[in-house]
Amino acid sequence: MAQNILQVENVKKYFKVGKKDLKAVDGVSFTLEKHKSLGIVGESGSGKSTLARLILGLIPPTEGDVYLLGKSIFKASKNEVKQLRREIQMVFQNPYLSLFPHMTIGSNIEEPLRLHNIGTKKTRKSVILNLMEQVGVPPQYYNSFPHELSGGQQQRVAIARALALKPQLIVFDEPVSSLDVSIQAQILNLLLELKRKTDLSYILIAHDLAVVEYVSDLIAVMYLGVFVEFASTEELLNEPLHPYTQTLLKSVPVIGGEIRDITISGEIPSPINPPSGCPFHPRCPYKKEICEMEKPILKELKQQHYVACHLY
Amino acid sequence: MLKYVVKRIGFIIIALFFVSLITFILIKSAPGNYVETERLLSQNVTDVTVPPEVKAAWEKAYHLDKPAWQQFLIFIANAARFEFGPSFQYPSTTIEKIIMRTFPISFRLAVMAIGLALIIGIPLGIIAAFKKDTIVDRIAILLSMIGTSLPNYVMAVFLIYILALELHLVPSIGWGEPKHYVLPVLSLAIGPIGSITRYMRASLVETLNREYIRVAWAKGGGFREVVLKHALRNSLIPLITVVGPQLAYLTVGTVFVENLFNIPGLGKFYATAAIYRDYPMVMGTTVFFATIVMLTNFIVDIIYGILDPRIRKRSMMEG
Amino acid sequence: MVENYNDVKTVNTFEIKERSYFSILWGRFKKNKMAVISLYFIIFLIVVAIVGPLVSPYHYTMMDYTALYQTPNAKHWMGTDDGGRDLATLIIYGLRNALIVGFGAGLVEVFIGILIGAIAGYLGGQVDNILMRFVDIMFALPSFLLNLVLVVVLGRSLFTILLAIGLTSWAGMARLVRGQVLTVKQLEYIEAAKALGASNLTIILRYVIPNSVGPIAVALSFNIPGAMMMESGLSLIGLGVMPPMPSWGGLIAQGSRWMLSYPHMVLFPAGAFALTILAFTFVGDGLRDAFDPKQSD
Amino acid sequence: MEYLLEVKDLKTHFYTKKGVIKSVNGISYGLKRGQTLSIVGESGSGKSVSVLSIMRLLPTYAKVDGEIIFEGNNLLNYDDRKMKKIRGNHISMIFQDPMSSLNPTVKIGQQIMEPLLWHHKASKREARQKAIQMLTEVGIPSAKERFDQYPFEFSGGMRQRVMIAMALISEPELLIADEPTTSLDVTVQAQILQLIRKIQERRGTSVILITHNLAVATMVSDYIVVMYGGRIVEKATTKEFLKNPLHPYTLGLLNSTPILKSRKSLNPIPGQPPDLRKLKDVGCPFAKRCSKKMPRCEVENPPEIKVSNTHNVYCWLYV
Repeated sequence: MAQNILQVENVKKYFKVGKKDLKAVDGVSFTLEKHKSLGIVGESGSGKSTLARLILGLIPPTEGDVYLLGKSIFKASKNEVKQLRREIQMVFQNPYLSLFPHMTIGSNIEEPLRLHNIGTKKTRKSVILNLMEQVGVPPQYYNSFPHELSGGQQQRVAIARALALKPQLIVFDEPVSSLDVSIQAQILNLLLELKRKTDLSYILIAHDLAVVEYVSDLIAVMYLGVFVEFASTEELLNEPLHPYTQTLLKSVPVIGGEIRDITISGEIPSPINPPSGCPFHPRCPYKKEICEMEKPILKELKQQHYVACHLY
Repeated sequence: MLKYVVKRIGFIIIALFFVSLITFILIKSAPGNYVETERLLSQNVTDVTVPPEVKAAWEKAYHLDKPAWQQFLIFIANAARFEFGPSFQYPSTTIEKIIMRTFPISFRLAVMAIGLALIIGIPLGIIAAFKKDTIVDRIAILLSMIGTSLPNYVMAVFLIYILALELHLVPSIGWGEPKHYVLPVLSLAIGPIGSITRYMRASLVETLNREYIRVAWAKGGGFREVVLKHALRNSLIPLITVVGPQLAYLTVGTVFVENLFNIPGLGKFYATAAIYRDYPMVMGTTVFFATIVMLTNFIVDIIYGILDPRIRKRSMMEG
Repeated sequence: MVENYNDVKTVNTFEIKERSYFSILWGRFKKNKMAVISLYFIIFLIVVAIVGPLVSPYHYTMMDYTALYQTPNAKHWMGTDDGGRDLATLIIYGLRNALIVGFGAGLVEVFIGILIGAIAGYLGGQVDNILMRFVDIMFALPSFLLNLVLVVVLGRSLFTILLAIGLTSWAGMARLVRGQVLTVKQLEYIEAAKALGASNLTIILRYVIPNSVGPIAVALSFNIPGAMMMESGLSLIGLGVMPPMPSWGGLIAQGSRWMLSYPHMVLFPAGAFALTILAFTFVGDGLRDAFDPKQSD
Repeated sequence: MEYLLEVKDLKTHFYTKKGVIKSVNGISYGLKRGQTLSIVGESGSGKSVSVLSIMRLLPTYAKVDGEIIFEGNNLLNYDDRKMKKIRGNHISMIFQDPMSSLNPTVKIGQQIMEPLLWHHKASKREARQKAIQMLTEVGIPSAKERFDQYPFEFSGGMRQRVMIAMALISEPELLIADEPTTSLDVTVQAQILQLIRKIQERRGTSVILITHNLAVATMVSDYIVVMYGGRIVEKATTKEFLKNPLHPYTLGLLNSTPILKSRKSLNPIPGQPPDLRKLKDVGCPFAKRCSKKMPRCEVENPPEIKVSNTHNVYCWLYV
């Protein structure tokens, strides 16, 4: 069996909002093998960005644990965490906000190397220029500041910064949603190329199913803090089992397609007042009595195809 | 909403308690806190020896014969009933009577200044917002910057010089007739005019750039519908959060102007009390001013909450 | 990979000049001409305050009953007052005192404000709650009230006045710093820094502070004239530094009594005061522009 | 069929301190009654500005040239008063962000009624009835109760429904939708697109849809206009567009859009979108990023090639 790079065990994250709990992530478990790419799709409010931060260990979980290369991120000592940080990196949705505004592009990419005391000032410079070439940022931008670059270029810089430590896993949180279509395609191809050339694994979080499909081996569909379906990309797209996944597939606009009748109504409920039982039941066309009472668990229905639904 | 009101009133009471305590401790630790010297000093008589029985009577009148903590409790209990007792300077009357006599003068000055500031500041801000980036706008910004940054007593000096001495439009000194209000009110108003103009301009420029304003134009609204009904409404509601504190600060800020123009308001008495170490008067007035300031801010916040549906409805849902 | 270098900006040589963050800020600040002039004016004032007393032929205690109420002339550039003292000398000493109080109180204020604000913002929770309620009380009170009481208690030396002003006006700064810490804490680039493996201390030193200097500097540049106004205000009502040590507020109060016959006695100190305060305000304005991330170059 | 709207050589230039920005630089197209036309382009292509020019909802430093023939009249000759009667009455518009398109302090119902009250001098009662009817038609349950609620009590999808109700209440001939679903989730996007189409079929309203999403455009419209750098690069009926896309930019866009379950690899356009400030007046705006660029592309404006009566492409490749 291939080695697991990441193991997520029943993580939950509740935020306090007044006196109520906002259940951003409400019990997610999965494992990711080395050199695989996982796409997590979900609408706004599904908790996918919180999950990313949990995987990175940026926020403590309310419950559960995350193991990176077999080591718990949350139980590790300070030194171990610092070592683990070299193995996992993150690229954020808004590149402009995630780059250090008071540092040049060169310094931004250099920062991880500085923080981990890798190389000397001189050797680092060639590493930085190499990284810039790898992600397609012209070397002329070395001394520019983030605000002087276009959105696409900024995102390339953010990717270069994430690559600097040669991590084994990168989490991309909506890396292309703020970019134009033509630039988006450039970044997606960059991701594919990185995967082909290195032994990088990654998790891509996005709301656009087509984007996720393009770069992922596996897809998880997230709804109100839980995975409702999890399978290989082909399996999930060709045989979606969960009613929500089915709707999602029908809703994605297709060039030259028809507007299809959407069988579900309404919008994703607030995670502060989540519905009882199955989180999807208020919008589900196949709702049964049990759906209101009991929360379905994620079951392996077919090989490597997991669904959380009372229909099965 | 009710829960919020109760919470705020609770905060005000606690805050006032602390203000009283801090003031009390400070004043107790002030040098030379002896009733006879202080009282004589404050009446400008120093070379008299006070017989022991008179001294004892004085100490009794100011509760100085009791331990400090008792004095504080007595002060608090009396202050809650708006009773501050006699002052050192004016033993024959009470502090609350002085406040009742002099505060209305200061308050009237402050209210007139704020009123004037609103009348001038709002239209000026609107004009500046509409003429954004033109010379009119720049002049308005510059003037409001000067207005907000200079203290009212410097303003007063320039106004006296120009309006009274050079142009002979109004008298520079005197008190009692309406014309004597002109210079003090103007000097007090210039700061608030500056901040209101600035606020209105910034707020309106921001509001006019909002998407819902574009929607209102797209619906076929004209100046009256879009600017007066939609934009101005949303800029004026938060304006009271600017005006409220201004009014509160101005009631205290009259101190300087009252001194300069020799106006018998509470500020003038407050300053004199401080110079002559009239401790009961300083104590009482400080707590009174603090109460006024906090109440003003409280009322402003309540009005704001009532005017803005988001706050009104949300707090109703929670409370 | 497909990449086209045609639209790379005007930079053609690979080694472009190293640019620091500071040079960019200065470049933006320079665009505001009033601010630049004001900055030079403030530097000029500081020089005058230091050198003036050394070169002036007069002293602020020197009375000359042969030269009362003189209007500006060759011997007395700004005339004399009711005691025959040289007005220019008085104003220079007033300037010195105002600057000492302004910068001194500003320093006290920044120190307390940063300390309390940073602790509240960084620790959060109950500590934050208690500290902020305290700040709320300080903020709700006009600082003038406590100031006046403090001056009565502490005495009327330059140092105690400076201290009193500093002690009573830090609430706004504390709020600002707390807000900054809170915003910066949840900014994406701070998350990014955490993800890169930066320690808490590194995060504060390398990312939080450089990006918080702006608002603090802006606030300070408005608070220094604020402290000056407070000092003068106290003098104006007779609670400032003990005479005969001059203060602008005292000079204005004294001069205003003779205004009808000798307006120069009040116009010079008031004018000097107004110009000084405006200079600080304009510098603050320039700083705000310089630190505004929306400004483009 | 006759044209409801004909845009001829429309030019919208912004005169800013840093130079002239030619956001729209000579575009022409026609929209037939009852049809939907999509304008597709990336950020900075001028697609939004082009429709704001029709509505004349642009800042004063924008200069609009050309002809906008709406029902036989050139709107560019209209003064403000006449234009006001067009907006929200004959041409309505909905915008990208439903969260900020509604005035937060005004009740939903009031905002929906406004076009009727402003244009038709309808009575409040009639307007109210119509508004509730519209709310029901756009799929808002218990419309009567919702009428008196404020925008913050509505979700994103519901607000866009409110916007549609507001735009259609005065039964306009033309609805302009500027990225109406961009900020919505996919499932909600599908619902809103469905709603727009249903209403259009029922009422026969013509629609201009501005979108960056080529797939959305091909799904809902009869006619597609592709813009780049302020100009049209290709326009065609959706059928012809899908069958025979010609312009290198159109092809690049098609090759950049991931298609679900297609397993095709993306072939993105290299480089970055153009800086409108630096774009020259002559030459094809796309030349810099074009893989089939010829020397003349940089120095001569591309000619209009008529592929058919309803398919035009602006490119030297097809001469």
